[in-house]
Amino acid sequence: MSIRVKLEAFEGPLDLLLHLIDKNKINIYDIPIVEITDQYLDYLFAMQEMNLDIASEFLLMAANLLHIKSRMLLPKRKEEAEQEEGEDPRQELTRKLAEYKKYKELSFKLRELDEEWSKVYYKTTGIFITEANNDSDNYTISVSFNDLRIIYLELLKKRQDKLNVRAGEINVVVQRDRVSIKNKMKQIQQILSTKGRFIFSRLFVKGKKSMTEIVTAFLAILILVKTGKAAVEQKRQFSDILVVRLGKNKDGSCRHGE
Amino acid sequence: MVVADMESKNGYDNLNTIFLQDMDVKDDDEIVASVIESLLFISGEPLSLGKITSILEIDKKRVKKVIEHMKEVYKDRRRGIMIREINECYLLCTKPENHDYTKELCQSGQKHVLSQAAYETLAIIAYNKPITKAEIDEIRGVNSDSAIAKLLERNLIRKAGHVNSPGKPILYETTEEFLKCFGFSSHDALPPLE
Amino acid sequence: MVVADMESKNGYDNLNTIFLQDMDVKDDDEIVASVIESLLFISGEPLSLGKITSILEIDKKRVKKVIEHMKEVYKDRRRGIMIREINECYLLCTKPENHDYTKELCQSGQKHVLSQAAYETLAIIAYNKPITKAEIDEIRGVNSDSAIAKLLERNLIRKAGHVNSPGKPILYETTEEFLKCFGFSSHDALPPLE
Repeated sequence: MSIRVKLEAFEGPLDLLLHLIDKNKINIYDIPIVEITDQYLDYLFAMQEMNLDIASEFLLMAANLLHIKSRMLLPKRKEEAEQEEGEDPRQELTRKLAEYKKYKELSFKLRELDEEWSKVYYKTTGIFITEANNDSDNYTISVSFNDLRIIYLELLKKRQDKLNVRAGEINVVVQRDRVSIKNKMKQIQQILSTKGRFIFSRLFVKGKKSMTEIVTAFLAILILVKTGKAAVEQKRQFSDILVVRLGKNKDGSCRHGE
Repeated sequence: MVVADMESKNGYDNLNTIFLQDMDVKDDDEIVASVIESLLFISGEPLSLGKITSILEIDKKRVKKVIEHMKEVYKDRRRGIMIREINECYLLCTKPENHDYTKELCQSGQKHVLSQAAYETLAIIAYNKPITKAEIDEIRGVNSDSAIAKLLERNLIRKAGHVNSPGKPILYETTEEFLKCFGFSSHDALPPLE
Repeated sequence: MVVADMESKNGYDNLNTIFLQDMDVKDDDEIVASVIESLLFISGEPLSLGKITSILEIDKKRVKKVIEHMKEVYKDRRRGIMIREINECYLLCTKPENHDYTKELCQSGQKHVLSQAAYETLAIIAYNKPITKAEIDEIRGVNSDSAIAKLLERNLIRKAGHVNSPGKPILYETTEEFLKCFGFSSHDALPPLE
């Protein structure tokens, strides 16, 4: 069983040869080619017996080993031996093995680095800044909360009576249903003094648009129109009524709407 | 394993020296600080005290103490980030005084801009939450539909139930994202109106 | 900027004290460090030296010097993040020694382990780029098709043109993702072969 696992684990013929060299504690630059070839073939036979698919590279290497072995065993002619001085038939194999061994070791190093650096995390999301709006709606400004506070205070000044100052009292505010013509007039005038004009239907809080309130507001506007403080425009029957300011501003100037 | 046999080589950011450090959170506040910085760095969302505590497996008081200390350390002007606290949640953000530079990185796509209408609406909700759209409209004197939609989309406000009255109008309130964007640690920390 | 006008109020995380600092990058390396930390913090991608330099409007040499100093400072064990350099680009990441804790925030899911064949192929490409598949096969003594496919899929290698010879074989080279995943600051930083 263990030999099978081993066989499947070899990356290729060079890997198998390196394993044999390592196992036999052989110097890669002086490979006992006969022994190594025999052992290599034993492995291939074992693979064959186990019906493992032997990659063609393994067979090619086997042929190569046998060729080297034959060259080593054949007696050389004298002049040939002189000519080939230093050119060992194993040389090419040794070079290949050394080269492969180098990268095999580097691959272990890479595996180690991969493992270590996978412990590092990078920031992906969560920028402190909100996204931009790409809509064309109005102009855009960049503000701090203090600006928001100022924006709010300005609104507050303009529309003081409209505000429930403390959070939590909302239910009381919403359910407030007491309306008088006088209050409504005051409210409408306030809106007119800041906005210059408004659409009648916008005067009401949707949830509490009671008949009393609509009637009261309508009466208030009629009085304002009658006293020359406001004018009403309606483009078509049943369309929204536009209420427009008439008369003087605080600074004495006179204008019609905005 | 083979890896263990590899000898030290130059050229890879001295990771090995870093690995030599022994890690024990149990008795070292410095390591607790280091881990908290790591956690806050990778967490996109504000990280709750509870979550930090459960990861570190030390008690809340100690985590809080270390974070308070870290906040002080971050004040060093060499630092470009700081810890923000929002409702017992923590997150890292850039220092506002570097805005002139950071904004250049965040140009298209990430600028901090809303319409005037949206800011007005946001201010009203922040000071009057929970509040209905009708009331917002009333204060602003104009319809705030699109501003509210924008703020909801940006997660700066959220629905906070209904008023128990005809039509059941929706109530709105500001979110933690709002606190985060405007630099508050809780809703109680809003600047007083007057 | 609007922010500068903020008067002192409680509740904004002592933002005001920070604003009191005078900002002038021109003559203060501490502020340069702070801005760089801010920039690296917001940038998801590795930030190039050129980009940092153009935002700060100071010279490259000074930016590099400050970053080198920052790298040293980040080694403090109280710090949970560090600066990585990849091809003259910089980015922040968590310290690996905090992994036991950071991994709990990052559902890393399946481990993306490569095969031995893939590591061998990667090593060969890293040291011989650009290189053809035939040359890789020659060194490994075996076909490397599936290893190359896997590495391409992981974006660790990429095609780098063709050899101008019959069949126009494709050349492969390692990517920046390779540098990032394996902790190298540049291709020159690979450990020497012998």
